[in-house]
Amino acid sequence: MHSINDRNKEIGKFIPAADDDLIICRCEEITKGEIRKAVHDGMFTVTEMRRYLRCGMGLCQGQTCAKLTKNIIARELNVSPSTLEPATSRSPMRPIEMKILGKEEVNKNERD
Amino acid sequence: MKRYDLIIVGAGPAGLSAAIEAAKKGLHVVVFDENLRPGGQLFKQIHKFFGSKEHQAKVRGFNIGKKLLAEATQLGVEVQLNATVTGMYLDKEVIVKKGDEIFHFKGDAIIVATGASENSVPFKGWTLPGVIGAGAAQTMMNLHGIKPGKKILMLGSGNVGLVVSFQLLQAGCDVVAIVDAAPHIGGYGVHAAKVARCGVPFYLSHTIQSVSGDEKVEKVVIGAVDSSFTLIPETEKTFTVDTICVAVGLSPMSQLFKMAGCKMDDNPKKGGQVPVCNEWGETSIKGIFAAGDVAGIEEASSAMIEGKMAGVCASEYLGYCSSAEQAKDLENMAKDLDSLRQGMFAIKNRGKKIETTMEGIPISTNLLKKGFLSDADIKRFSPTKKIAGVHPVIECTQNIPCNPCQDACVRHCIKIGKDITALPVVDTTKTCMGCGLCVAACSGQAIFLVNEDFSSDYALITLPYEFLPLPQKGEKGKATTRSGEILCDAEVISVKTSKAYDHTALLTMKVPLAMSEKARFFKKVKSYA
Amino acid sequence: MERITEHPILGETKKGREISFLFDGKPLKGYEGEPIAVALRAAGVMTHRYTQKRHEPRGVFCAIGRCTDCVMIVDGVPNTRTCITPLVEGMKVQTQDGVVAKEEKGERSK
Amino acid sequence: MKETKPDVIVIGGGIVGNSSAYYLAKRGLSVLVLEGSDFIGNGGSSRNGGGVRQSGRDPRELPLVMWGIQNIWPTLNSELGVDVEYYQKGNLRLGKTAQHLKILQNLTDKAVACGLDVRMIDRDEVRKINPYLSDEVIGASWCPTDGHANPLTTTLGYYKAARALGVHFITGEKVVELKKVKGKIHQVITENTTYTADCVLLAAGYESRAIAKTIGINIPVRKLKIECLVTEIQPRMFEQMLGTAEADFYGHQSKHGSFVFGGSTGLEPYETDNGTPISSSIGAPCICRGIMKYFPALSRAKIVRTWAGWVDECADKVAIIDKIDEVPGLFVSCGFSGHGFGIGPAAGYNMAELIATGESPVDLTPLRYNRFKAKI
Repeated sequence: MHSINDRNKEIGKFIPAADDDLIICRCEEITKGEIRKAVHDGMFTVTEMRRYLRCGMGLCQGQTCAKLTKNIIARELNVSPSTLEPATSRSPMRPIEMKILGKEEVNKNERD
Repeated sequence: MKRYDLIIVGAGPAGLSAAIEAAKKGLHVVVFDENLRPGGQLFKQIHKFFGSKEHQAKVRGFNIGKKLLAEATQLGVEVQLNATVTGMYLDKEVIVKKGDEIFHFKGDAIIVATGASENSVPFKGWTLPGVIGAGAAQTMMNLHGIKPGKKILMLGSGNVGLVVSFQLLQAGCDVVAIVDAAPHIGGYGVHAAKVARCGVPFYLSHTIQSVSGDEKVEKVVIGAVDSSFTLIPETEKTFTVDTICVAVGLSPMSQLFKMAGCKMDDNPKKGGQVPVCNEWGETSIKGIFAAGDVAGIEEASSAMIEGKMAGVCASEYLGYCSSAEQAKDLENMAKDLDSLRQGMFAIKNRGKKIETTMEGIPISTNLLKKGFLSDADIKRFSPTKKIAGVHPVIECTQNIPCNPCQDACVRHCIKIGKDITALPVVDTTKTCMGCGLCVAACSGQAIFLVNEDFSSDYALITLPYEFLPLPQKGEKGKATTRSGEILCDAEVISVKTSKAYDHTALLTMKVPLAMSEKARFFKKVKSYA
Repeated sequence: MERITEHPILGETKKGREISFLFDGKPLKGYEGEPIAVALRAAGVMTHRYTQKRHEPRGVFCAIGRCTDCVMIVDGVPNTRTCITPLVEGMKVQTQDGVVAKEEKGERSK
Repeated sequence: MKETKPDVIVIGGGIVGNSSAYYLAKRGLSVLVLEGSDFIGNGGSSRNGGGVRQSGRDPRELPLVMWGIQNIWPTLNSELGVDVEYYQKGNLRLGKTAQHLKILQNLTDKAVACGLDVRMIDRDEVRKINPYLSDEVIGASWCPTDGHANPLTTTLGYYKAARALGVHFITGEKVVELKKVKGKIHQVITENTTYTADCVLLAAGYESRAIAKTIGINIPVRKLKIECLVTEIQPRMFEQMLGTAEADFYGHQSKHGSFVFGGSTGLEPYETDNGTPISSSIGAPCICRGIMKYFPALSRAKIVRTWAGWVDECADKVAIIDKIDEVPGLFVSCGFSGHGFGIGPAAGYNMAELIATGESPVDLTPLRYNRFKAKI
């Protein structure tokens, strides 16, 4: 069992820090303090954090903050970042308009 | 649905090299790239590459890009630009967005060579306009011809930070400092030395405390950090800047593999999440390969070889070449790759404390802390024996895989030997004719021609010069030291340009004889409008 | 910011024809086909948008279409990545505030 | 594993497991939750359209969901100390053809018979409620007390609150077997260890079937893939939950401003996967086409994310919430068939009451596990 699987793992109380106001997820404007606090609410994984706070779920889908978030969670849990799973990747790789994604495919080369 | 033998995602060094190799074996290959221009980062890399001939050493990145693209096109590879692969699905299917349309394609094999993206580091004010990635600066300058800013502070002293700092200087920007929280410069010493001799100061064991300004960057405060990277009070320094460049490493852009269900590995040595691959780049899903930075952060030269390997393996997988042929190809490629993965900066040596060169010479700590060699270092690395007449002086003190200088000298004055990570040595039994090809060939700009017999009072120093406007013959300016400090008056004797030098001008200046071991750069005293 | 007219390694900067476009209603000049963000930077525009929650200014960050920080309203479409969208003659580019145009938001509140 | 024997072991850390655990703990029982995956809320709880609906449901589960909407949802934010983003602004089930209206009428009639405030509305009225609809829409069923919420913060909110009450959660703890001792449930065997309790609640979504099988109980559920997508933030447009007569798509605009839509291609049962629910290449494009037929104004909205998930589809598409007579001490709450989120909190509360007192506020008889009979 992973050390972080036991959700009763003792991590102490949330202690406010001077840089809690620092933006981590630039798209959704989620701060370091919010992430740290959420760890104390039980969000021990990147996946749960993303679902709980929406960090890394904005327009860029975590291109910039994924690693940063993971490191903050790991530090709060006092484990190595590699203990935590990396963020999941989902299509589309870049934002894509509904009318483009939904276009019925007409592949002219179908019979080539 | 249209089906190709091989779909390659990414037209950078790895992707194009893979395409060339596969097309040579007769595969029908398509390469998709989301950018308007092919070449990946190559087209932003304007410095000369390291390595040896097989690795395209001393060729500038963007020219390598042009060569690869021409070769791929000639072999019938379909390179589709402005074509974003938005997803990779089961059965090796991809969705590609081109303009206002999407297309579904399948490949019998897929090579993903999507490269890397820049890491960032949060600090107070990091979201202000004017804080940009170093890659962003490179894109603005070298692709779009615009200065990212006027006064710039670089955060990060790895090769990207160093190379981009030099490029910023070349573009006419002012780099006020290079800052790194680490106690040592992370990139090649020769890259640091190029920047240092232009007068850019290094602040190691420092980090950005805050960036501030009204709506945009106006000021940055840095401070010293202790060994646990905590700011030390009352060490603040303030700079007036309009731009902060962040160069704190790269992460593989491996999302497509994860989407397709490949087994992943989170590996800090490789820069982050990478697909689990065999040594030739094949992932846990048969027929899906990874090549280049997406499989682990290295550099463009190794990415090209990894691309070739994946191209050969895809060919064999699809029956376009025999396994014997594959084995032979891979053996040669592996040899080339191995020669690049040597030296002080090799992945296998990351995190190791290196105290001497492979020749047994204690390394320069000044270079690691300040970006330039001290006088004592110079004495240690080059023999004190006086050489008559014009001769090369080589200030290359770290074992990195690179040997163009050896090939450049037609008189065989410079020796490296078979192991290309060895330090070059000047063979005093051979006579230098002062052609300067070695000066232009050195990717690290670490070779100078010195003539201490020019006259009884003066010496001539020939140095690589890649700035505009070029000084004129007869122009009087100042010679500076390795750290960019003004040393003495200097007069330009000649400025040679030649196709063989590939945009590296050879500037020869006259300095007082006593300064011949110290004068390493020429500074204009007034600018010419 | 200044454009680089001649570069020691890359030579003369090649550009498309000069065209004009609208930035928040004001005419600006740029070169056809270059990213919108480049034309804006050349004209000294650093702020592309204000964020939804904190209303803080943002501009170009990655310059290669990944970070989505430089998004603006282009010809009426919000969240357009200006660092990779080529400039077209007569294009209407607006500073984004949250997900709407700042100029229009301003008008509404009047 | 050193573990004092809890009063109840809950298998499954989704909305049903977490809410059950929370209400059990509130009643003073000690609870251990075992989640098979590494993440809390990893199944359908995190992969759904966020509907908190009564309309369109089978009459057998209507009383339970109606009870939840009256008794739980309105105060859930303060109960859990998390914004569950609950909007009770109604549900529109849209129709474009006469055939659609017939389907809607039928559903409406059944719900009215159960006492639900739902009615058919015409072209004009539907546009008054939602002005963004395409001309093709000719009518809808309208239930003003329906709504939507954020499934992620709700599920994790129950987790947070339960944890604060002392519920012990262990993730990555896959249950492989249940065992009776002396005629009663006693052991929960995982890949790693054996836990013991005299009361076990099986709330493991589609995994429930395999687990129940180990103790000789057949729960007729199977997993079925659904796909969803999320758009970038859009200016605020409307607050209702949306669905269609043909179930082409469903979804809502979240508090955050993004739209969340789900839908199906019709080919899901025949698709392969690679061990995790993976988006197909045709899913999101299909959902987009569905949405644009009803909401042309969204055609320029950008999709930022797509995902897929498995729902636990029961043989008659209605949940099983019951005490298992053959295995004293074993309770089951699963088979929510893709509409378990809105009803989840009520299911949790009622199950907690059933376990703690032997009785539940809502009569769960229609949801018994032994209701499945051969057709002839």
